[in-house]
Amino acid sequence: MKKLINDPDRVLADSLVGYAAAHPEVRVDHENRIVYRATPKDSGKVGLVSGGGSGHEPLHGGYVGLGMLDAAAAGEVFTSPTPDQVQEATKNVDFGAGVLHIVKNYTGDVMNFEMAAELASAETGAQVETVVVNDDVAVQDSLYTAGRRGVGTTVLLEKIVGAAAEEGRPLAEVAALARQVSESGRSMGMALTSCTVPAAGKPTFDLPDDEMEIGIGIHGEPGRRRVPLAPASDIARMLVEPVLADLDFTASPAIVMLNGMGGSPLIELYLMYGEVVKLLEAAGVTVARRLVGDFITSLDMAGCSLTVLKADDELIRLWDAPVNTPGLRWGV
Amino acid sequence: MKKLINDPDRVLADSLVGYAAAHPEVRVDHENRIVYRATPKDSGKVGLVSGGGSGHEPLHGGYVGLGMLDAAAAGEVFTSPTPDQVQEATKNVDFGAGVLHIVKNYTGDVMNFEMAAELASAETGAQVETVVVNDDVAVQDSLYTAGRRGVGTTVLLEKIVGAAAEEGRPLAEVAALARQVSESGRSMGMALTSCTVPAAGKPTFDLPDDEMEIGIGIHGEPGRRRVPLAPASDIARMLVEPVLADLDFTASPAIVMLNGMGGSPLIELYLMYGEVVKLLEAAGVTVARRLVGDFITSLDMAGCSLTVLKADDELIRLWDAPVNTPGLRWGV
Amino acid sequence: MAETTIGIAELTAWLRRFRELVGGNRGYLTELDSAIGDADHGANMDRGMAAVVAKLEETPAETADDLFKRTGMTLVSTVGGASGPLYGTFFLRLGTSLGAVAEADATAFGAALRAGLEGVVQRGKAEAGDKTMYDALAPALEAYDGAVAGGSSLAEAAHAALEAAAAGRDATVPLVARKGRASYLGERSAGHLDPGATSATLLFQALDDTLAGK
Amino acid sequence: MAETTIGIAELTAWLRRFRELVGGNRGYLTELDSAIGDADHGANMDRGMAAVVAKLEETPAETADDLFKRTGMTLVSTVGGASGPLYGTFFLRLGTSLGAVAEADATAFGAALRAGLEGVVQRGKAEAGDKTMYDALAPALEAYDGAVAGGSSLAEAAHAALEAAAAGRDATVPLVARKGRASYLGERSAGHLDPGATSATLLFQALDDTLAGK
Ligand SMILES: Nc1ncnc2c1ncn2[C@@H]1O[C@H](COP(=O)(O)OP(=O)(O)O)[C@@H](O)[C@H]1O
Ligand SMILES: Nc1ncnc2c1ncn2[C@@H]1O[C@H](COP(=O)(O)OP(=O)(O)O)[C@@H](O)[C@H]1O
Ligand SMILES: [Mg+2]
Ligand SMILES: [Mg+2]
Ligand SMILES: [Mg+2]
Ligand SMILES: [Mg+2]
Repeated sequence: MKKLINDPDRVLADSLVGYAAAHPEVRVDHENRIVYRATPKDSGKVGLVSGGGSGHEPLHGGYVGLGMLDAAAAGEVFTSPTPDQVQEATKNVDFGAGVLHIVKNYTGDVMNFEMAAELASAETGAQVETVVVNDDVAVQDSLYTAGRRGVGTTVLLEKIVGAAAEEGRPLAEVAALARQVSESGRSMGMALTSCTVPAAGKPTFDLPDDEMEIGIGIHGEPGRRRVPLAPASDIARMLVEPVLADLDFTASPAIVMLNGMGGSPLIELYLMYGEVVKLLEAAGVTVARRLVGDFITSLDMAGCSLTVLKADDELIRLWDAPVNTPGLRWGV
Repeated sequence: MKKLINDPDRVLADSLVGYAAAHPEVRVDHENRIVYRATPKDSGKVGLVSGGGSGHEPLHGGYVGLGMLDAAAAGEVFTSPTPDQVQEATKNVDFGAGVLHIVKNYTGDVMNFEMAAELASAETGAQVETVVVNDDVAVQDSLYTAGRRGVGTTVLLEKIVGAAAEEGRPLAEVAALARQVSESGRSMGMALTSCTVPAAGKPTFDLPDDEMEIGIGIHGEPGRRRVPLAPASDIARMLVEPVLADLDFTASPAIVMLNGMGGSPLIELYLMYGEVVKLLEAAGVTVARRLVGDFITSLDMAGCSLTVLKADDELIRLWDAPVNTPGLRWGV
Repeated sequence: MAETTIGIAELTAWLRRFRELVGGNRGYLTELDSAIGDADHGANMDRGMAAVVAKLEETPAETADDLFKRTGMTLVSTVGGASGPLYGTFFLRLGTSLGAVAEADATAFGAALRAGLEGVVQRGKAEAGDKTMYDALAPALEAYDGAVAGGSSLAEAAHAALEAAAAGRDATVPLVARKGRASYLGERSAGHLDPGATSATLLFQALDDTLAGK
Repeated sequence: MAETTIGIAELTAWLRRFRELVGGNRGYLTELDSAIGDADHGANMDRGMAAVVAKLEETPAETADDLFKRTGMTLVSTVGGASGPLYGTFFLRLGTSLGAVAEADATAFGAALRAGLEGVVQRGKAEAGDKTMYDALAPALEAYDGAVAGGSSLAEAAHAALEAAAAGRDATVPLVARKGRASYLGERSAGHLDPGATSATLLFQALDDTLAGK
């Protein structure tokens, strides 16, 4: 395992030290592993709390700041945070207007946030709403399973809902908007290589030099199928087609994210975006806004994911609103 | 070779297509492989032109925009652009106040920019000044060699000098500032893995699982020495010590960049930054501003580099000035 | 004659032994989780049980509810992931069910295990055949209850539980997961042991080790 | 009797043959550049010479200065890197030196090669032993001039040049680079062939192949 780390079991703690030093605009509670805005919003604003396993940077800590989250709880690598962490964060960003929990749909995340919400309500009477993001079309949805994974749409949701919360809208509206965004986004990912979980010490899966995984998530879990390595144009098709097959994106403007998994350089991500946008436009999708880069990663995995969000004028307006976080910044 | 590409010989062209689609705020001349601001500055501003081999994204195309470059010429992967490209860019951003060429110190880059400057002066009488960045302390400097490589300081220089040019300062001042910044920055890099040049099809060098290269540049050239894999805290020492040994950074505020080489994820870069900043502060360096992330990469290489710039109040002021480019954005 | 009670010392020893087994199988559990999950089950269980044992070292528990509630709360607050809330709830319910006693008979202990399993189901909604820890826990409790009903000692019942847990664990191999992270793999989840069913079997292994020779 | 001139057809054939050799050795040149450079010398030379030959296909050159100036300018504008300006300048100077002629005698051709080398030195400031293309080019011209002075034919002089170039190329192995990208490696650059000296040797290989049998 080749990583810039000290001790596999101290990766998160050490990384938060550097993160705090790198970004004076956030405050890190190292004991509870929570990232807060250095200057919290005044009362009256709905508090936005997210969090999840680490290894997806800049998600979630990188999205704390004006126009996005108020707090992010960082779990161990690929392990959702504990209820204690989420409860602590919830308590500290409850400015009297309630708190929205933004949760990616994984059994662990859902259960830990659920317990945190129960604890928070019981302890301080906090009003907590929850939105669960489940946008990964690689996973077949069904009543009898854990449902779809939450991936890229989470980033877009945190930006858009963050803007709405910043405007002072009430919890019910903010939560409803969050659900709208969650239902309007779809993602699909692929990997050229496995990631290596530090504590595991070796790649989660073996992938021959001439094969790739289609339909991976963000935890190094194997994908839906393994196929021969293919040119970017074919890979683009394998991402775009299932996304478009799942939801009609032609009737309204779309926000598109071509996301890197952590080990793929920008030159390749731009190249992939070029292939993806060609297919999207050919299919009648109007790309109104776009992001290309590493936004929700899977440690050092090489590969990428596509997220398409069905937007409307209001979502675009909220998208364009100022945001000032380590991971996304514009209009400020 | 596992990459998100179509054809190894078409990587640059294809990537520029995606880059143009991703960033409507820039304009790409695909024939000449030049990135311009979509909305050029009015006359009176010194034009800033940089460029170099591709594979270092976001450098240089990602730094075109308000407060940084006016144009960037993109060479083939790891191959400096041709004089024609640089001349074309120079011609188009000569707003009557002259043009500054920002060149990284490689034989190829220096010669091609030199020829471009000669051609531009001869053809249009353009006033061209050149700054050559040579900040890599891994390379022993000497009158009889090609001198030091230009690496990370280039990014900081393009930001700071870009702000000065944006203020409408005359060419001589802008060039003098550029030389000051160039002389005040030092860098040192390391690699955990080699990069793979697409046209070569395999890693430039082989590196066993338990070794790393210290003193690498940004072209997959082997480093100064190969040492056993070490914890981040030791790696930090191997980067910090030669930088501090080369220039005194204790008398003035410093701007620090902990840069990823393209294949190392953000969680590791933050961790490294934590280690680096500890050592810098222990050595009496006051870190006034900092950047952590992928800013000048080497394709898919895993590893990082450290750049420290001796600043002063004026450089800090220019650093803080608004910048709006795909690769760096604040204050706008 | 059948030994019918389990005391606070043995209950504590059970947890210590579980911690040892989890530590010794940390790499193995993570390897299982690599195949159909996210390669952290070993690290998660190890971190959690190490914290539990550290807590118990500070102040030994004198009653079952103190022992298991502290265990459960420690797991909930140090593990995260799916296994944190699930194992945490399991032990919390064990504590609630047993109450402030210093020892329990086979029936009370069986009822407590059942309460623990119900907690797991409440939190995780798993059913038989979903390829989760449920598939080891449920048959283990079934076997335990049967053994006790048939007049076995607690130690004998624990041994029966271990055998049933192991069989249930092994039976997860061909299953297609319907809960947890492995469910994202669909058909590709078949052919692998479930990590949680494997750690749950270690829990009964630990009980059997603790009571063996009694 | 010694053949004393080289005509435009042969000069063009020389470039075509150089293009073939560069194409055939593309991988090899890149491999050499991987060891002490940035793994692009093969791609650079191949891209450049392919463009040159394409240009010559469009409109064949009728004079030496047209031939070599177009070659030089095409290299300058398609190669980039260190080799673009260096080979580009080499050919530009060749054209200037030969002028608008359709053939050149051995002395004029030798003077043109010398002008080319001077251009390379002006641009790149390389000296003998710096471990660059200079270390193949300079001895090659030395040998060529010596052969011509000794009464050899142009073809014989070209062959002598090839042998000297190859020897100069091989002698770069132990050198510590002082110019170009390999100089960044310091002592680690020793023990490797210089890529540019290798491609420069191919240039004389191409000349020898073209004139062989004459
Ligand atoms: N809904 C559920 N009900 C019961 N057990 C579950 C459920 N979801 C997951 N598990 C168990 O949790 C185990 C995985 O635990 P762990 O790897 O620690 O958490 P995570 O999946 O969050 O990484 C699985 O092997 C499975 O046995
Ligand atoms: N200053 C110089 N003078 C002469 N030749 C040089 C000089 N610098 C480099 N070279 C030659 O150029 C070759 C490398 O060419 P190439 O790989 O195409 O360019 P780059 O180094 O820009 O990647 C070297 O092997 C060397 O022979
Ligand atoms: Mg996990
Ligand atoms: Mg090069
Ligand atoms: Mg897991
Ligand atoms: Mg080269």
